Amino acid sequence: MKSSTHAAISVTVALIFALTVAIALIKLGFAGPWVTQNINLANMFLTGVPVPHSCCFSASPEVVTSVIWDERGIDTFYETSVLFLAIIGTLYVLAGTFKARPTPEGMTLIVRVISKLVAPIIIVVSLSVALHGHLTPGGGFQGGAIFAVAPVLLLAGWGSSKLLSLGFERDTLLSLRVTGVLLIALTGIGTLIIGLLKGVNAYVFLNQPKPQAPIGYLGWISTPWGNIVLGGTLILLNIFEFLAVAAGFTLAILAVDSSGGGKE
Amino acid sequence: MIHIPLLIGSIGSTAALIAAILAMFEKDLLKAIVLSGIESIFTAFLLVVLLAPDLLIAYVAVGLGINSVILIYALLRGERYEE
Amino acid sequence: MVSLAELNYVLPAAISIFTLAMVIYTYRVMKGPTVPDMVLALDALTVDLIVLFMLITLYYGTPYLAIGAIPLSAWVFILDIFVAKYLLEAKKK
Amino acid sequence: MIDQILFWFGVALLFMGGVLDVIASVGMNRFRNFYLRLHAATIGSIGGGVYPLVGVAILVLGLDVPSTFKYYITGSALISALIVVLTSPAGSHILAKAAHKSREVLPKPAIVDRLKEKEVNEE
Repeated sequence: MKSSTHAAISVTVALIFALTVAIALIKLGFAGPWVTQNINLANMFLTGVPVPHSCCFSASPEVVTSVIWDERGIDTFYETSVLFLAIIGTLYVLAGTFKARPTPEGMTLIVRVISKLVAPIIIVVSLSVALHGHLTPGGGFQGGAIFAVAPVLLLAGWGSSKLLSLGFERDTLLSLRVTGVLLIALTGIGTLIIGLLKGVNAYVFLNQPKPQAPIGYLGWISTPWGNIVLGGTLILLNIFEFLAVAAGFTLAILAVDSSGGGKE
Repeated sequence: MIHIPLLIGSIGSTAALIAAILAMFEKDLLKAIVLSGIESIFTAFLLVVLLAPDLLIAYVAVGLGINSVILIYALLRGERYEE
Repeated sequence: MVSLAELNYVLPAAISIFTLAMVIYTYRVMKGPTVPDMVLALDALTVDLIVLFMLITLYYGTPYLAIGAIPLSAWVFILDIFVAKYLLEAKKK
Repeated sequence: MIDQILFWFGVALLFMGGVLDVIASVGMNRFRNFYLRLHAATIGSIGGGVYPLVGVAILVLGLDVPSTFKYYITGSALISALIVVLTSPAGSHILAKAAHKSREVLPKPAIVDRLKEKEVNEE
């Protein structure tokens, strides 16, 4: 790198730093008066989601999850399909079947034991993130992304033979992935089919009954101790997305490991 | 009154910018992978400051985890030092 | 019960201490002459940032930011292991 | 009363961790060698990470906020502290081993290097 480019980059970085500090100091960002001026669409969702009988009620206190899986359900479904096709392409290019590599020599006993200890904790955390996706931030994709830590840890510490012996086979993972995507589509179409049979209005990815379309999934279960919030389709979609994403990340890492790394 | 998280966020985002520029000019590719990981961590910090925990979890998994792991596997096949 | 007003005295001081540590770590992370130096400093930096996450959670008063700390700490361990794996396996070729 | 004790105990842990973290970050810059910086990294991750996380977990329990919020933050902080206390020493260990074995970092001012002698003898 020449010294002139060095100086130019330094000046640019310093300018951007000064600009960001200035923005932080004079509170021009979201902390200023702009915070109350959301766009109309955002206002509609933010005020409408927790209110029953409104245009976009979804029986869930979490606005983000209800927006991405209820009002923007088709978008999210196509994003899941894009990831699905990417994994299929990776498998097609890289690996026919997964090779069972022996335990890598360099890894010591300490790393192996720690990876074995941490993996169950990570799996429990990922399950909680995915199953509470309609109550707290998180959801299917986030839970699946946290779940992927456990196979990668076991892969690094113990080699792919351990993972294959634990049941992370290629066909099992692929069928889990296909099942996840298929069940998401079926859950989305479910209301449409019921609406066609009953002869009333219905939409794809319809979660709760709307004024125009009186069909919906179970929002909560009433028990003597209080309501258990299910969020209609949200909990189902989160579970299926969790299956699909967790299996997909594991498949990608296993395919890259069995074809790429290591000595030939 | 100073908005403290936004101020720290400006420091973190500048560090992310510096890490990205250094990764661009780095000849040692393993170092470049680690530098891109640093960039991901500071961007994740910026996401916390901007109150987006959903994006944070997905971004950390993809930008810091899967990206680095797959690039290191790719680097095991190839040459470590660029011309 | 301790009221939230007590937190206003504690949090700015704690946040500034950890930010100072973050800046000093960042210098070593960028400079680090070798790769293990950088990854080691990255480890410590990440732990520092996790504490900052928790403090910012308390500052904003919304608990939901706290969950982001767990995947961050787990994925950084994986970066450690894979850099070590690269160093160990690339030597043999 | 118990809330006051919990809150100020948590604050004490938090500030102790902060001081240890600054010490570790200065040490990370002052030490000359990778193998010396391992000491600073240990202080930075255990002293500067686990103590403040446990401190935050305890501090929140005494605060005047709804109990679901409290337990959410406490659980997240304790689990991340558990993961850090398990993984950080293992990461430093495998990194040091890889750096020594691959000759990436040489222990420069070393009088005697038994590990290298052992490796040479085995080969």
